[in-house]
Amino acid sequence: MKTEGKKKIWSDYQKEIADDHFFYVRSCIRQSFFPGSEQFFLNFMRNDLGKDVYENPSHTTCTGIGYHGDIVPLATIMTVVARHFALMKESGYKNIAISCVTSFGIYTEILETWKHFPEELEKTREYLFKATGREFDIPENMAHASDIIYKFRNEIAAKAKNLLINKKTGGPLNVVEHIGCHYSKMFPKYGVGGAEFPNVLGGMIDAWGGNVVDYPERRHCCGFGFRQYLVQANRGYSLSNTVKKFSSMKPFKPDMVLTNCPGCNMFMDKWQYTIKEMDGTVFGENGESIPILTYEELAGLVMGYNPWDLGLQYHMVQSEPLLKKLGIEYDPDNKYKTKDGRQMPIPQNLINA
Amino acid sequence: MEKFGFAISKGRQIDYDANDRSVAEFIFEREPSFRLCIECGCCASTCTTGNFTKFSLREINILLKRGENEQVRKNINKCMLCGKCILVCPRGVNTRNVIVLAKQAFQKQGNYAI
Amino acid sequence: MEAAGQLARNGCMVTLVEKEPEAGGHVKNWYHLFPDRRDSSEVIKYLEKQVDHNNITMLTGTSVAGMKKDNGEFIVRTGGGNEIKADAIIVSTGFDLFKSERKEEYGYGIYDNVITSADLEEMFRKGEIKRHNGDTPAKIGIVHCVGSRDEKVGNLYCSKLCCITAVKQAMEIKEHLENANVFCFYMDMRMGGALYEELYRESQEKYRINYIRGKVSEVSENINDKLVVKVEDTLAGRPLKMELDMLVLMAGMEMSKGGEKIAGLWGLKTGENRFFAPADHHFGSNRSNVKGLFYAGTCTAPMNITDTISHARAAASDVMDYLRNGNN
Amino acid sequence: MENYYKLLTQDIRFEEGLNACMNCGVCTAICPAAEFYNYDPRQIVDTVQSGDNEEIEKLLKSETIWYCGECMSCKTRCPRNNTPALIIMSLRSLSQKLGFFTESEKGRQQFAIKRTVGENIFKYGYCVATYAVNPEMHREQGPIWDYILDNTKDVYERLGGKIDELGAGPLRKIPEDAKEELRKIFEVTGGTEFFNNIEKHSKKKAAEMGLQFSNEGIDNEYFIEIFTANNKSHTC
Repeated sequence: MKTEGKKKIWSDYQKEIADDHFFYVRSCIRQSFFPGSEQFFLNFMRNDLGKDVYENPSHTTCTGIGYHGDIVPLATIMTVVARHFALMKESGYKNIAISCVTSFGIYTEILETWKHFPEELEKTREYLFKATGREFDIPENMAHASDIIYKFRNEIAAKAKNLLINKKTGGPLNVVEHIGCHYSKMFPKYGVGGAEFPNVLGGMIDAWGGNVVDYPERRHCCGFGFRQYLVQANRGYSLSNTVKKFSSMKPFKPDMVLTNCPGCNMFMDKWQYTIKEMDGTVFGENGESIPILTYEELAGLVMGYNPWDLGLQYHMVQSEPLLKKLGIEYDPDNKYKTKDGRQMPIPQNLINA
Repeated sequence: MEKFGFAISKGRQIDYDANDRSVAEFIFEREPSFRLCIECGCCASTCTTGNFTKFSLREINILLKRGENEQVRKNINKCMLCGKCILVCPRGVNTRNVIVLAKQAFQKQGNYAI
Repeated sequence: MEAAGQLARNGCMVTLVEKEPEAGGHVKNWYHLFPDRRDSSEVIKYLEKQVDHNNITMLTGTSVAGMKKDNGEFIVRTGGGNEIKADAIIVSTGFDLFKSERKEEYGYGIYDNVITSADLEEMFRKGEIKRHNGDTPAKIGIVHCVGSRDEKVGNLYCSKLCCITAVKQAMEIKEHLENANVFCFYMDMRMGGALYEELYRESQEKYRINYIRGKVSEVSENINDKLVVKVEDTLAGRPLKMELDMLVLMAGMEMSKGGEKIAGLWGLKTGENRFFAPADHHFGSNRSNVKGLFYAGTCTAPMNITDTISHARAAASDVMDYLRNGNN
Repeated sequence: MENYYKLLTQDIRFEEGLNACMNCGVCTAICPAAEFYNYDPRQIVDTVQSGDNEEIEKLLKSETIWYCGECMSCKTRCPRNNTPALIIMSLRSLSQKLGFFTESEKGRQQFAIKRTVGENIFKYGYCVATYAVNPEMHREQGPIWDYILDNTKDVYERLGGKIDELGAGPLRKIPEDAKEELRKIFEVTGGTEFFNNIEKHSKKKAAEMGLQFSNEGIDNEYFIEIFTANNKSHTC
């Protein structure tokens, strides 16, 4: 494989990412299941880099899961997103930072729709004004939160306490990156590196010393499929696609999977439990499952944050095997402690525990 | 498997490398004209069986070549061997013989067409 | 070259400006030609004979820059600053091969064993078809329509030659590697030339080439260093996956960069397909929007050698009619 | 009989999604649904493109339009710049508007999505949130979700969460006035009407199927039936 070919593609898809003053919109799934990730992002941006990132408490879901579950009409979601743009305008921000890949996809689809059908933009303005009395501007710069971490990946590398190196062997860790379909498959130009060889996560892995694994089903969906997961009767679709993906990456012996999208992170984490329960299959080495980390969690580890403050203990697949490879010293007793140090119950039947 | 209310499914992708193409090879050897099919569908459109059931001779041809034998085995007996398909084939494929040979191949495998 | 020969033999003084060190275009990079598998050097020899005439001045390694028309006379400035005066001009800037890297999902320039039709010709010429690691490939795929019939890369048109090139190359592969399995992935088999359909039939009958109707969606590499292609076998109505040792991309034809430059500098009209737009598609395919300036060959649309030579002769005929009778 | 093709063209996603298909199959080749359902997006696009009203009506009442997972992978590759998934989305919208969705097992599931994700939006201001979903309906998520729910306050507090509190922070309580604005947006843009239409047709279907139906919540026979029913005709 020739990396020069990939570099050429990456140079064709250089998106502009703002440097400061972000209006941050959260993700339903990320804040529910990986709240430590969103908090890392905010802490890192504000405290480590001294950037201004503002969260307006009045922002809501973008209704994206409802839209892709086909119960929320396009006009409705456009107006909900327009409301976020209005909050942004009212708070004096022009750059939006989005925590969720489904949302990010929605935002890109809406901006492109308004470009192709300007009358839809006018209709949305009317709807929003009628419903809320608010007015909005289109953001000057739109980034997924991972784009911003990508932008500052070298700053993180400079401050790294732990590089993605196997402390025992001295070799780089094998990292599978999973981008999430809605990041750039619809509009390659909105993604760092485009749609076929996206570099948003690969660039981080590279900068932090790891080895990016390219495997046949790299571009395949995690299996979410919205209604195919939301309704129990359909979950065979979701699960089967995850099996396909993991079976394809297994021979490459990945040490971990790095995700862009909170939904993908959830499914790739949880489905490993389900598959193990169903037929005993595991996809890691030594009978272990593969830890699935968000980019914030990985950045946090690289910067030497306490893994338990990042929330790694609340995944189904526990990350101790990865922490050991990285040579990260962690305190097992601190794992299930409250903020003020009280011992919590120990969850049972987690994977790799 | 159904503990969760759903199961892992096998998938319907044709896994070309995993498939067994011995039936097709058996036919190729004995009826070389089978190679000449261009999948135009003339045979299927004139086929009496195809007009009344879901049987498609064109599809049978392709499935044999891909080694998707199970699907062929389950459908091939719908053919009444009338031979009308031979008359319309623009490439002169002896389509009737393809069916006859496929049945023979299944028989040889001890895996009769049903 | 053909047009130059025709004009010279009819008494015209011809200056042939070629930016490459040798004239002959892409033909010289090809090994064997379809449909009769003639050695391409024979065509080159023929063309060289056409331009071997006292009335022809060959300026190879020379590019053209500006052009102006003064009192019915063209003055063409070369890249070196010289001026060439002419009563009529034939533009025959040819085509460029589509850069296959642009179809990112096929991984040309990334996966070592993804090559183009031009790379394969090079292998034929060397008499050796090898994978990147030196192994002999046993399973080879050929992808039709790479850079043609594809809005993603801005080319809506069919390049006309790739289907027949695929058939020809598939057969040649089998001649080199008797035991290889060859698969052509096509959308439509466009066999619209003399003896093309016959060659297609022969490839099935004698060479046992496999044809799968579906556009390849993506290519990747697995742990065993094999390429994995995903395609829908549209005639079975099911997705299909296959491992291959080598994949050959049938690169299409595009308006040449040189042609684009001249179009801009000289104010020549181009079509939606970016090739030069002829004055009339039915009876003026050699005429341009400039009086006295004519087109020959693939600078107006993809065409094969036979059609290119005919088109060149037609251009010569139009030039004669223009010079003698003032018709344009 | 209405002209369904014409109705489809009123959806801008349809306008955007369908140019002209040449049946190359590039979409089906990488479609996650085409592999695990009896599904071929190419054939659906071809049927719609034909404009055959009867065939389109069949589609609107079919199982097949409900198989797509809306991953949008088809958009990246189509050489004619079509987006089969957008065509599917417009078919699904129309099927619901016309009440055809209850004709198929998979279509009926829209009611379940409305009663879960749809209700969550109004109730909590989130599509999903750990506490908004009953983990009993998601046993495949494993024991960690139960654990998080059992220890909600402690878990979120350590990770900076603002569970059930107003003000910025993960899983914060969304203020009432913001949720009220959401409801108004749904009202003004046809979202509420769309919800009500799903309810209306589902209620009718429940009666037809002889299943108990309630106007709220998920604790009724009809919900449980459509949430779990699988007649096994969807895969091969």
